[in-house]
Amino acid sequence: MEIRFAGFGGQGIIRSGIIVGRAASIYDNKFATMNQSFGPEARGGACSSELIVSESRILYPYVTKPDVLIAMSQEAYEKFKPNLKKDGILIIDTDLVKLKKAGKLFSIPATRFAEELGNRIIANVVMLGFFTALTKVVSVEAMKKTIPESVPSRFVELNLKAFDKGFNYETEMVKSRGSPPDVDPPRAENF
Amino acid sequence: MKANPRDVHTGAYYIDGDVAAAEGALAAGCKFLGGYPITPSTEAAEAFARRAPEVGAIFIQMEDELGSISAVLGASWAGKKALTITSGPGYSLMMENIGLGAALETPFVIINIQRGGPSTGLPTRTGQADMMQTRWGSHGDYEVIAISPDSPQESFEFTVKAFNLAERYRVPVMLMSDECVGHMTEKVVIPPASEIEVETRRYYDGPKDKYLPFKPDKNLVPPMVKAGDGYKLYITGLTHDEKGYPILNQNLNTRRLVDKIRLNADKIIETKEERLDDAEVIVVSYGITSRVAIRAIEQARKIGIKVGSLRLITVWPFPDKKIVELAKKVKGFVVPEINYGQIVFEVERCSHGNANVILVPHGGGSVHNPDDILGAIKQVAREKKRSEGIIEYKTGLEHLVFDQNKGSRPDLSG
Amino acid sequence: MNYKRIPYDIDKIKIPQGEIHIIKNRCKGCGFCVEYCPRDVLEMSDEFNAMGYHPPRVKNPENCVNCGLCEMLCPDFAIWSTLKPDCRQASKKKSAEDEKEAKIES
Amino acid sequence: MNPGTYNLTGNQACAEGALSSGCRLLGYYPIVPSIEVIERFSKRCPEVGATLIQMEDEISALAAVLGASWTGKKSMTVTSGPGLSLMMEHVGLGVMLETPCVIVDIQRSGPSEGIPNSPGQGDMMQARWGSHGDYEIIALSPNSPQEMFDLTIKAFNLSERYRTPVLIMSDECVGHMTEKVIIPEASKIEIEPRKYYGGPKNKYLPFEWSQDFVPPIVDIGKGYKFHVTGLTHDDKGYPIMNEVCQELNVHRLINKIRLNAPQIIEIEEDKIEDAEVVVVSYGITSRVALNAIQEARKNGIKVGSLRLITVWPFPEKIITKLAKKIKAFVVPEINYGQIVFEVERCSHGNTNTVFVSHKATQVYDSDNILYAIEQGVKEKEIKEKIIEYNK
Amino acid sequence: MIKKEDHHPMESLLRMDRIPHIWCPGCGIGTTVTAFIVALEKLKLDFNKVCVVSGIGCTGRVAGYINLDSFHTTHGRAIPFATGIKLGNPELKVVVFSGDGDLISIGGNHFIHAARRNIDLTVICVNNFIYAMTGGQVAPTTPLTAYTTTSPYGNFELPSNVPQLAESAGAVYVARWTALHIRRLTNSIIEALQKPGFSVVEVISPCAMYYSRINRLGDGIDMMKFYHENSVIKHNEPTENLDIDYQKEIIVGKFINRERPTFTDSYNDWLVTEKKAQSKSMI
Repeated sequence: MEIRFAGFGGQGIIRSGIIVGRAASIYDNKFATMNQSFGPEARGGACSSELIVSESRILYPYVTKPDVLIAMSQEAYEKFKPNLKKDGILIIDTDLVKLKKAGKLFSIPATRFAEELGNRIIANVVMLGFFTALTKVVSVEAMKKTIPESVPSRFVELNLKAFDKGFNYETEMVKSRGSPPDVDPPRAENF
Repeated sequence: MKANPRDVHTGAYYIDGDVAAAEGALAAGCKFLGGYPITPSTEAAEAFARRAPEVGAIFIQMEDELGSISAVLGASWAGKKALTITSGPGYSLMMENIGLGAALETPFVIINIQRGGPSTGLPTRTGQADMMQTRWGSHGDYEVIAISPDSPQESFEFTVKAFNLAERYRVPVMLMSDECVGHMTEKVVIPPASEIEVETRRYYDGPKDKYLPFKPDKNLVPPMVKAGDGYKLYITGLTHDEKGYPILNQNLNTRRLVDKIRLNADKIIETKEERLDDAEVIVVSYGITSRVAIRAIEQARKIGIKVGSLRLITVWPFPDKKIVELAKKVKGFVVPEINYGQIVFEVERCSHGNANVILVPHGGGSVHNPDDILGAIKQVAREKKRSEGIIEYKTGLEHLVFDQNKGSRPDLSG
Repeated sequence: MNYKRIPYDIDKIKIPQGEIHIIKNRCKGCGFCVEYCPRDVLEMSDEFNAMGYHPPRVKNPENCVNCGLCEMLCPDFAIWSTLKPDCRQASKKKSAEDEKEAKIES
Repeated sequence: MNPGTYNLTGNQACAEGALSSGCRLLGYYPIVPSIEVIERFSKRCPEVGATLIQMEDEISALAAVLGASWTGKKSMTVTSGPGLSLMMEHVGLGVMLETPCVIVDIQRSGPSEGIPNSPGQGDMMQARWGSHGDYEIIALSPNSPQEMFDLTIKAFNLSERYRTPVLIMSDECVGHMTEKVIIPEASKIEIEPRKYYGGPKNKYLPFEWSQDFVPPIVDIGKGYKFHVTGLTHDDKGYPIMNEVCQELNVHRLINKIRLNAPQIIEIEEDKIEDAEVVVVSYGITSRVALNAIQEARKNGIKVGSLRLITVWPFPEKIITKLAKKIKAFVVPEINYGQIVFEVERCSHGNTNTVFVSHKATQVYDSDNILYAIEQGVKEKEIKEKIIEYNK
Repeated sequence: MIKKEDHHPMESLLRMDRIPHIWCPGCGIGTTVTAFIVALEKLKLDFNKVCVVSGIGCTGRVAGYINLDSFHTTHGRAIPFATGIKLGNPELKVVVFSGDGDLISIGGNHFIHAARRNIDLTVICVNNFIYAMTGGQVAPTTPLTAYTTTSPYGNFELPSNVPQLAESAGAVYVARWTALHIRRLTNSIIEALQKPGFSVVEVISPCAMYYSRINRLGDGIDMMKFYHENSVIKHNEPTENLDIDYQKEIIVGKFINRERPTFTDSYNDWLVTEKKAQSKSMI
């Protein structure tokens, strides 16, 4: 399973990769290799983290055709969308990515939710909640164990809240639709 | 001797190669880090700085890389296991004092998280282009040891190994990691201290007035003392005799600096061999490239090419004999490197015209596409005649070069 | 001091009127311009720009006197002010007059 | 300097060569045994209007030289081993910015401080590999004061032609040796002009792709408003940090030298036609070797000499070709094995490679080389590694 | 500077194909660049004769954004590179734009010696108390007790006082402002550019990403507010009083303005006299 988190520096993109990777490798006992690519800028530059989760040892450390793309900026969406696997899952931040054509994808206003919760810096954790619920690459339990270890202690509660926010958003979405989120087959070129 | 439990954070972690290397250093009993911030090695220094008070280690951020390596030399003579961490540009600045370290036979470890070069190059992306510099970068004749890890787990283990080799041979040891391994985050299992073998410094124990700082034992390595133990040491970077006094004769000591490593090479060298028994083609690789190469090797085996892997864990001293032997048996060597040819020259040298040598070059910035390595394996397997000199495999990026040659501007967006 | 001196030529002075220009997509939302505008012309908006930041918005356009502080403080070259077209005519005329006067004096 | 015949040390001849080729800035930091170059240069400064600056260390000396070169002045620095080690970072910068300049290394014994006043050839591999990252460089090795003069001029010419730093790998012996030096008339000295850009100002690309891989250059202050950086850059000089740009950049920097190697390489062959043994040498060693070769010829051994005037790029093809015809290469060097590895590599197992290591602090006793030649001829089978004979 | 509605007035002196720049939101380097550009415009210099040299680091990237002949060199070596340029062509106005770590730490030796020689350079030192490009390590200017990633338990090393260092090494013009004192900063840069000799302008700049975050000082705007409330202008203050304590008062102003012969002047004097004395004795 190849996952790419992409956006701007400062959005917690790399941290997201580490959290999911840690959950998968330490608590779910799989192999997980996380790699990052970023420009020199601390914030605002294009930034992406690449996570590979597998049952066996990972040899090639980079993502080539991701199964899941999480795009938290327009630039990231445009740059990495063409590489998404044909039936891959695309998750975007509703406010930050504008799609020219509609298509099958999952969208969550993560940054807006984070701002509502009090700090835009936790937008990535909202996204992770949504991601966990949607893809089930990692278990909820593993994520809930990992998050407190991965953030400063004074922010643990806020981060868990953010995770739930994202997680619940997805489950509500399912409820409203009445079926699990279906991944629509090869229409990737449409958007 | 075993590691001190206080220094070892036993457990399973999800950390990157840089942090794993810092943990390895601490586990090996390193008590001094002189560093200077440089991407992509900084995470290691940060991790060390956080842990330093806990294990009674010292972290000092010096004013530049020249300062940090000088401080490391000093700390080593004060009896501490010492370390510095850097990347290409900093490594270049350290060249003068690497020579001093070799001349003074000072044990210390340099972790070089290689990035794309030359000059400032690609700070946040990978490269393997400092390999020859490690061997030849300082002026004058000397030999060092270099080992190259391919994963965060190995960053931990090999850092311990590096310290052990440094202490055993009284020589600077380089851990030649790279940005990809350094920033790659994976599970790292740190064993209990009782399972980590740590070499202690071999101190001189004879009468004080008889001590000669550069009088070797049968392994050509002199025992050491530390400053402040009453030996009234005099050591100098000038060419010196056994007492450490400057003399005008190179043969006594300088020759030994080289032989100390060359003659002990068999004991130092470590390689990892896979499927060499029936191999017609051998992929010679090191560091992250060796990991990527496995994928190509598996694919090649699937299509019936008998290919094996020789992974250089110790890059310097170079396993001359191994290559000489293998060259007689195989059709060719495939050498993928994230540079335009460095270790491949060594492979060519040692193959003595008995096998073809094909280089899979890569300018840097990312690791090889396994397909390129596979392509090179196929090319060697097909090759009928022995060619003179290194064959350069044409990678996918060639078309860009032709684009520019035609005058049209290629797409540089990557 | 509890009184202000009123300039004797107050009736001749026309307070310049400025116009703010913002390149929203260059803005990184640091808020320097909003905080330090001496005449409270700007405020942060709710919208996101292409980089995911909230750019400023002109709140009180009539207050701007074209002092240029926002332009000087902006680290991203995203905001600047110009004189309003009608003021520009006046100031041009005035500077021409000044020049004439200066010539006569010298 | 007035044309004529002079008695000069190698170092003085080097300074004269630099001035003759139009070098107008020397940035340095004093180090034995290179001082005489600076002394000579400083004396002649007022006369020719050149600038000399003693910087605070070798790092800044080369940095200043690179800066000065971009103002259109031919510039150089002079140093020895320890200083060259300090310069390594800026050698990389010089290569990356494609800045023409000359670095003179008067080699002494190493490693570290070594023996300051004795000759060495221990920096040869460092010249090629000493800076981090991938690059190629040009290095010349003179063997007499006259050549110090000639090769300094050649070095400036090569550096201008290929827009790269060029190293002169001399040594203490040649540097301090006093001999007759003939300085020809100015009109007889070939000077390579800087390849200036002539197109419209706004179209200038400092790292433009051109047929010979060498982009034209401009001076600072002429209104081109160009930017250059040590980061991986595109043809405009702007940093673009991805593997595509890196590939293009490194590919060009390397092939600029590799593909032009046949034009750059200069060697001197002597009695090669019938030779069974060839002595491969460079710098001062090549002079000493001639003695041994003469002796050996007298003893009836067919021995020839291949002298590397250009050490880097290495004349691979010439060695490979020769290796098929002869019994052994004999490589004397004042170190414990550097260029001999290259000879071994290029001979592809077709011949033996005999290394004559450095016996003492002074230059060779030619007897040692003679002994190696004699033993080399006797060897029946091809050995799997470099052979070392020591008398 | 011609102001138009559709173009930012500084665009002619910026490399617009590289904007937006890499600096984080709330960083003061962009503001300092603005001050520098306005100073250039006001001075009406021949822009072809001005060149910018910078080292490595966040501030090191300035060279890449200013549309003049510009050089991005190695870490710490901007001053010697600039020295070479100045000596190679004394007509040029050479400006070194670099950060505190670049100039005072790795380039400290060059800083001292260029000031001693009085090379005609204008040095603009953007001081943000931290190594930001590499992720927030302790810098030679980090105030006591401040946190950084390599002083995770608070900094205990005494920091450098840049104006005092510059004065004692021999600089002829030394000023310090914060990135908020934008007009005064511009005036100081103008004076520094006009002053023959080694002139230093230190700019205290917020680092919103690393310094303020690890020390929990809020965003860039919060640091600007802090400067607003805690900076005191004291012209000609003795430079030994200019130490900066953690979150205490910052003294700003123009401190040194004196005359010393520049390197180039002395060199030319020497050249003339020497040439006369020596012209006949040359062999």
